[in-house]
Amino acid sequence: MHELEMLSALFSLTTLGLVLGALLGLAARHLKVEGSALEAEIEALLPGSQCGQCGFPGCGPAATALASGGAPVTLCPPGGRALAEELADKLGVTVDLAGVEDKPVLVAFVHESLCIGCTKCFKRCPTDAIVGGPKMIHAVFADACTGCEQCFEVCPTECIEMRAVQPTTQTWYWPKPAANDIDDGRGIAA
Amino acid sequence: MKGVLEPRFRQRIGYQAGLLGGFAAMAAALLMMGNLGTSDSIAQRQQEDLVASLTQVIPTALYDESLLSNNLVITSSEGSATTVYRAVRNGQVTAVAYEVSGAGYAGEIRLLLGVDAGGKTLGVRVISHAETPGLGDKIELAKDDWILDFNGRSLDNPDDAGWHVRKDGGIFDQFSGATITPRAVVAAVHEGLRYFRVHSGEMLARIPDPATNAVTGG
Amino acid sequence: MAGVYRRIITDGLWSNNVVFAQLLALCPLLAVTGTATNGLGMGLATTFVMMLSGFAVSIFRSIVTAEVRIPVFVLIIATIVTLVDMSMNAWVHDLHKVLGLFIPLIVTNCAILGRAEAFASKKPIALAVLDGLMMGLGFTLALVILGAVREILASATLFSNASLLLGRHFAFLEQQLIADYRGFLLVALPPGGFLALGFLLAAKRVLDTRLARRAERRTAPDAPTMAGAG
Amino acid sequence: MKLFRIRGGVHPEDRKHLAADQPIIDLPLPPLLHIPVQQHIGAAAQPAVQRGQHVHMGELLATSQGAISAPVHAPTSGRIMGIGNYPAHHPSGLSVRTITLQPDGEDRWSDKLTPCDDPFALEPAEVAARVAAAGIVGMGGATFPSAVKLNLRERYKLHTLVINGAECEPYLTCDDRLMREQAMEVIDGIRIMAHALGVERIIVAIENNKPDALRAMQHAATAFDMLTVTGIPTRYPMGSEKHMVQALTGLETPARALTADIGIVVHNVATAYAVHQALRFGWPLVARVVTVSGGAVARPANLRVRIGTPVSHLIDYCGGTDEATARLISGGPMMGQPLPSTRVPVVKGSNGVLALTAAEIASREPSPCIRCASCVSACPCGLVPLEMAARARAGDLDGTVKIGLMDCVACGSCSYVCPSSIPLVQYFNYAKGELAARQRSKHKQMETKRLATQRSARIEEQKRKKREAMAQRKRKDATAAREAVAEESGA
Amino acid sequence: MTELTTIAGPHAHEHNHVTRIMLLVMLALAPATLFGMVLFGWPAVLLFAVTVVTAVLAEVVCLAIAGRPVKRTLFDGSALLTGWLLAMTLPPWAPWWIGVVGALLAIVVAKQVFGGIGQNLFNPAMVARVALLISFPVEMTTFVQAAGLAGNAPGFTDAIAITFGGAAQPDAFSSATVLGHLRTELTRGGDVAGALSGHFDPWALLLGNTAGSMGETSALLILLGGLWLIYKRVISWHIPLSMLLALAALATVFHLIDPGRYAGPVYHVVSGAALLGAFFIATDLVTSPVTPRGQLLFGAGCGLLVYVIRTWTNYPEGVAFAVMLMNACTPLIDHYIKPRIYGRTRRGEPLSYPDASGDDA
Amino acid sequence: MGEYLLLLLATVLVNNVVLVKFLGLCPFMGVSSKIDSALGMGFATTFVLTLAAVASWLLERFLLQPLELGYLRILTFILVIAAVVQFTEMAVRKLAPALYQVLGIFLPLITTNCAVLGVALLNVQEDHSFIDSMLYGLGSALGFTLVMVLFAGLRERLALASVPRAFTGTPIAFITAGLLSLAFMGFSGLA
Ligand SMILES: Cc1cc2nc3c(=O)[nH]c(=O)nc-3n(C[C@H](O)[C@H](O)[C@H](O)COP(=O)(O)O)c2cc1C
Ligand SMILES: Cc1cc2nc3c(=O)[nH]c(=O)nc-3n(C[C@H](O)[C@H](O)[C@H](O)COP(=O)(O)O)c2cc1C
Ligand SMILES: Cc1cc2nc3c(=O)[nH]c(=O)nc-3n(C[C@H](O)[C@H](O)[C@H](O)COP(=O)(O)O)c2cc1C
Ligand SMILES: Cc1cc2nc3c(=O)[nH]c(=O)nc-3n(C[C@H](O)[C@H](O)[C@H](O)CO)c2cc1C
Ligand code: SF4
Ligand code: SF4
Ligand code: SF4
Ligand code: SF4
Ligand code: FES
Repeated sequence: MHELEMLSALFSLTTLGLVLGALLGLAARHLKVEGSALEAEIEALLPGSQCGQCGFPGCGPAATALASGGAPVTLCPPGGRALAEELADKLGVTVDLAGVEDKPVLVAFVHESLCIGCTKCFKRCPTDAIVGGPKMIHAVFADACTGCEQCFEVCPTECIEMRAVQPTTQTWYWPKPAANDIDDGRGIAA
Repeated sequence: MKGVLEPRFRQRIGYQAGLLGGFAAMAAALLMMGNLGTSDSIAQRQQEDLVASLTQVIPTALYDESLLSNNLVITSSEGSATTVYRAVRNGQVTAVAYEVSGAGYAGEIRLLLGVDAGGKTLGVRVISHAETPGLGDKIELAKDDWILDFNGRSLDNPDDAGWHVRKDGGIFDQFSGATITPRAVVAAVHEGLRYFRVHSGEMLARIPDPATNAVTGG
Repeated sequence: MAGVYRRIITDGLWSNNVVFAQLLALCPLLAVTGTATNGLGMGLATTFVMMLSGFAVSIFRSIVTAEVRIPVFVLIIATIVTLVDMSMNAWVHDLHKVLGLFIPLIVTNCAILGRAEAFASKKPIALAVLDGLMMGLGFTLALVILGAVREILASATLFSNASLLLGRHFAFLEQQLIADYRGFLLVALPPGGFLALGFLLAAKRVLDTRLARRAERRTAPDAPTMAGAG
Repeated sequence: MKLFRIRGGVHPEDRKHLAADQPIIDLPLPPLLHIPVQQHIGAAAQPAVQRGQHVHMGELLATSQGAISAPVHAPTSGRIMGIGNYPAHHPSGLSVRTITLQPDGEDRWSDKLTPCDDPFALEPAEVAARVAAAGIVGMGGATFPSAVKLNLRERYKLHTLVINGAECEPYLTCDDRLMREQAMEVIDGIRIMAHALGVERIIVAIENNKPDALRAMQHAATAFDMLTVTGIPTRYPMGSEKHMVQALTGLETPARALTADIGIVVHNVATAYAVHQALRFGWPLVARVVTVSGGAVARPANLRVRIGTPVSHLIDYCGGTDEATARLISGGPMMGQPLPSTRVPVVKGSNGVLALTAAEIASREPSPCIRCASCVSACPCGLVPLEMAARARAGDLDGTVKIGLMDCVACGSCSYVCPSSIPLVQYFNYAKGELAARQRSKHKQMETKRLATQRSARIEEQKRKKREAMAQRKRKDATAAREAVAEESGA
Repeated sequence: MTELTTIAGPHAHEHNHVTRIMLLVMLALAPATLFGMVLFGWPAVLLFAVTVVTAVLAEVVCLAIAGRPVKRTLFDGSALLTGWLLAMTLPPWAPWWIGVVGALLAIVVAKQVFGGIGQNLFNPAMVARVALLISFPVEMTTFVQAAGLAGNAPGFTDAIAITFGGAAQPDAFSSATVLGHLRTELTRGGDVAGALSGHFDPWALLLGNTAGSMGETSALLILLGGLWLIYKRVISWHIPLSMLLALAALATVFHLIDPGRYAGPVYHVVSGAALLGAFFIATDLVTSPVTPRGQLLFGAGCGLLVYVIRTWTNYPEGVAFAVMLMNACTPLIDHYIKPRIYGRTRRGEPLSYPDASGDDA
Repeated sequence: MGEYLLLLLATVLVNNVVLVKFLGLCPFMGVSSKIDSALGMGFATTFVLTLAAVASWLLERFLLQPLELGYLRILTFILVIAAVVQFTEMAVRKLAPALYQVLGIFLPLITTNCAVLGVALLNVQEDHSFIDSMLYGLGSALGFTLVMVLFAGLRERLALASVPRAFTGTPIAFITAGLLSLAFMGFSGLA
């Protein structure tokens, strides 16, 4: 009696295990998902200017780090708040974006009187935003400048200034209303 | 999880199956041993529990054999079966205990009713109920001794008119704000006593029944 | 290395607490916290299972493949729980009577599988066991606090029936706080469980920010650049 | 005429009585005119005059740039004092490129004007070209270059011209006065536009609270069969073109489309008047009628004002404002914009200057939304303003778009009725602006990404070339060496 | 001047504000309330006062803790109204602490932790009522016969004893509500006709001569107040109408099926809190849908649930539960039922262009 | 027929798995911040739960009871459930990657969604017939989906509300769940 019961227990559970294991193995083979598309998707979201402000050697490595959870979604200063939101959405994480203020957009500006035409900035600019040739005064094409400050750092005469982009009547828009309609109760002990 | 690092053989279906099968076998073996080691004492503990609740409605003085050794199963005409536990002293059935139930405010109230051979209530205890705490749960002995009011009652004490809560003209107290619960309990006990009157013949006649005698316990 | 242990301990008990931080194991949490005593019993049983499962999962971690990972871990946990259930039923029967209903529930306590997946399947045995212990104790803490709060509000008692669980010597734990309290039934019922937990979590948040602010204030004078890091 | 029901809308107190009985007066010239080069939607015009140059009235000051743009003309004769930045007629208080003109007081028309005796003999395209050259933009507030709309017949099958005489904003009476005083001219302009558009039907719609204008226009239109002048219910924002078209025809303009998609073009009465002047006399748009009103204005009036006249000049003419002025507004109280100062010039789109008292504004501190749904029933566009605002407030801008932000015409009905005084429209303006800014920065990001890949490709290419050159040199060296060896061995 | 530029339009506003809305609702409630106080005498007045005062105090304290502008927010009157409506739904002779605990539940748990006015998801007064009913069923189901008009109402001192002293209510007064009575009788196996004979007089219910809470007794005054609110456009007609219609329709159908077990539509509409619920509670702006179609659905849901709960569950009266359940559905209703956007189909696609040639014809 | 409907109604409304039985709370709190993900999770759970209820009934009836292997019940049930879940996970991942992203880590956690095992065990405890078991599973899952979706709607509104900081996020979510559960108490006694 006991032996029979024991054997049947052993047998039935083992069979169950074997069958289910086989099924799962089969399923795994036939329902396999190819490689991580996530990384590529994330890289597509990043600005792609390879500026390195995030502390990674460029957007590719930054994307790898993001995909593996090794970097916060708020890592990329040029991308600002909008990018952080997009990344958070993509990665399914929630972040407190209150701290991620969009910093004012800066672009490089060359003081022509000081530029000696050394072409150092020209060579460094990752987006070819600086135009000019050797021994010629250089100028920045503001629409292409990402404000990465690389030219600013290399300029031997410090003739490059990072200037905030000024709004025009075309780009100005109404500020968000002050939240005094609903005080968020932030005064509470927390 | 590890993808490329996994050795080839691991991706075989046989390996998966074997793994799960192996673990299943191991688990089964472990549990079997566990079961082997514990089943007897578990069964014993469960009987002890049963006896403990039976002794609440049947005084120890009334029996000298195990309360579990003289069970009787009465099957009603509708097919529902009632297990009657019987107290036997000197070969005589001195008291019986069985389950009765009533419809309370929030579902069934199950009670264990002990009756002596003369049809007098020895005790009533609640087995399970879902009445409102603080309102209907005064039928538990732990909350209130209202349930002790049934001790010593019988079908003649009081008479049929008396077997109601006060509000309905009977002699039993209701709880303030909750009449449905006591009404249900009173009705259930009353019904239980009538059941005893109907079946007292079977219950009190001691027919040795080896099958139910199989288990013995303290 | 000591740092690792310290980290596991603080994580388990507070900063990565199963309930307060990970929001797992909610079902047993709400289901058994009618009284502090029940919470304590459930917590201890769960802790025991968590340690054992951490141990077992860690042992087998290298041979399990992704496809059957979850079934295997679940199998391990279920075996342990069933064994615990059987032994308690056989040898500490009174305790089992109090907790009996809840023990099979341990199997599906997501925290156990969660820890098996997230920690034990990647870490050596000693760490896995310690983690199980600490996570379990953290869970117990949450259970007891919630149980106590609900019990006090609902019936003004504390640790009622503790002697059933822990033995007669612990009868002193049983307290009747207000003599003839009318009882606030809501707290004992399901809605009250949710509400009480909500308020507890809010209280924890207030506490945490207070602590952080105090820590910040303490470090601020000597390391002004670090301000805000706390 | 059978009218159709439109959804939502509000009935603000119209307060038109303040200025409605004031005939249009020509405002004397100010000492200086400031004429911004951008007074319309689209690309800014390019200055075509030099500092110090003398110009005649109607002479071109700045030429239009590209397809959607409008030129700017000298509002009077005088000398160009300079071209530089000057505070804009804009709530931001920012400055824009502005041509400053010192009138010489002679008001002499340029002799290069090209009046036309019979505009109906012109090709439709020629009419549109003249309207474009006259710098006419929509005077109903949108300031969209009118010639572009007159050219729509090329792309759409048009059947109806609707003339918007609703003037549904409270206080404003400039269109009302224009219709009452110059109905014949307006009707002429309307017919010229209809000719340019090639439509067979014209409807002039005037809100019922302007019975005199309605009568005058009906009288002027009797001679023309295709022209119907009809009164429409007084309800804000009846003047919104899509809603007006729906009220008149029952046709609903699809989202993100133009009324032209359903065969209808809408123009404002003042635009029609400007077209009349441009075609019949060759006069470009250099002046317009502006209502100066509001509880804080001493003598409300309707003034014909040269473009570029400082707002302060208008107000002074009307006796100035008293100290109760709580807000200075360009346009009507519902959709108008606050002005940063009275220094800013009147532009082509200014139809009113209002100085309102606090009591008229009736604004209170905002309080939380109580979900009273007043805004929902007021919205003529079928939106749920409370939710859009809540999402904008919580930073969920994509969410606002999903529930219809881009379908909001910013009419302000919702804010008007909100019992919690929530600045709903400002939330929408903010959200729209922020989204546009994001779009711009995304665009820029794409651009820089392209540039960056281009550059790395270039550098890669250079490197490859260098490597190849090196390899070639090496190979050459090697062959040379081998040959040398071979030669040696062979020797 | 710079400050001016930060304010976007419109620069005109309707003269309507939150305080005015709340005041109008209170005005509409006032006749029924005063009548209820006359009916039930001083204990009712005391309980009303205790509840309302606690609600307002709780609001003040919460606002202060949360660091919100106390004065401005308090004067919107919503806390007062919440306390008022809660008091209207309590047994008039309930002890003082029922009012206190209820007001605290309403203001603290159901309203302020969500962020105060406008932010709560559930109707605060109904949350409090349901929580009280579940926690203190005895106190919450002990009603008295309306007695004030009969002249044997307790005097002021007796009232103090009843409300504050925990004095037992004289049995002579205690009585079941019509709904409670029917429920008890049905549980005992009686039938509707028997249970209601002598207990159900629609006119008495309309005029208020019955046991119940203040909000249940003067159906006529409640109805008039509600109609006045609709006339003043504080509430729209959608919710009250669809709620009462749904309730009446269901009652009719089941009454026709089995008159012995199911009471008729008149009974359901005039007894209990159906009218108060339809006009004053389900219509709470904050917790009901914002579109007319959504409101119709919401009201119908309330009516349906009131009937289901009254008929088949443990509770003889279901308005509070029904309103809370529908409150829970409100976000979903608002999510799926939106007005049609101008120029778009209901599903949000732009309208398809009408065939231009068709217009020519 | 009527009694089946009643059973279904009772499991959905009266003995709601989440609000009354306290089962499946982790996914209830975890995946309920968006209506769409709540719906997805609800459907996934409905599928798994019903399947598991049926499978476990078959196991109980044809394996455990005949062989008197009651002590293997938890083990076999959980094994079957785990396999069903794993299978669902792989299928969803392959066939509906978007849904997979939304459900994230919660799909594997359906295994430990206590509701699944809980319902299977309750079926045994209550001695349900095959149809009853299936209906019980289905009803529980529908009840789960219902409250998930309601709750998700409430939370979407909470996300826009100005909740005091101490309560934002989970604390207010629990309080909301409490009030929802309070409302559901109105159904007690029904069926
Ligand atoms: C939340 C709640 C719980 C209740 N629980 C019970 C209960 O457990 N037992 C009971 O008999 N009545 C219960 N009742 C029913 C009422 O108290 C009911 O009015 C009373 O039982 C009817 O009896 P009466 O004749 O004393 O009025 C409950 C009522 C409510 C509202
Ligand atoms: C949650 C809560 C529940 C309470 N329940 C009761 C109660 O059931 N009965 C009661 O008399 N007082 C209750 N109170 C009020 C206090 O216990 C109060 O001190 C007491 O009623 C004093 O009144 P007494 O002098 O009439 O006893 C409650 C208070 C709270 C906060
Ligand atoms: C809310 C709203 C209200 C408007 N009110 C008027 C109005 O009262 N009168 C008017 O001429 N245009 C009004 N417009 C502008 C018209 O929609 C439309 O742009 C104009 O009538 C077109 O004519 P135009 O190009 O000649 O200016 C309004 C627009 C909006 C969005
Ligand atoms: C028509 C109307 C009905 C109301 N009904 C209630 C109600 O039933 N319960 C309540 O607590 N507050 C009610 N209020 C007040 C207010 O809306 C409520 O306190 C808010 O829910 C608080 O955020 C009502 C207000 C109005 C205008
Ligand atoms: S900061 Fe942003 S743009 Fe720059 S490299 Fe890093 S990810 Fe790329
Ligand atoms: S900051 Fe300098 S280097 Fe960077 S993008 Fe601009 S111009 Fe190029
Ligand atoms: S401003 Fe926009 S949302 Fe408000 S009423 Fe007008 S169209 Fe609707
Ligand atoms: S009108 Fe104002 S208070 Fe009313 S729902 Fe709209 S935003 Fe909210
Ligand atoms: S413990 Fe039940 S789902 Fe997590």
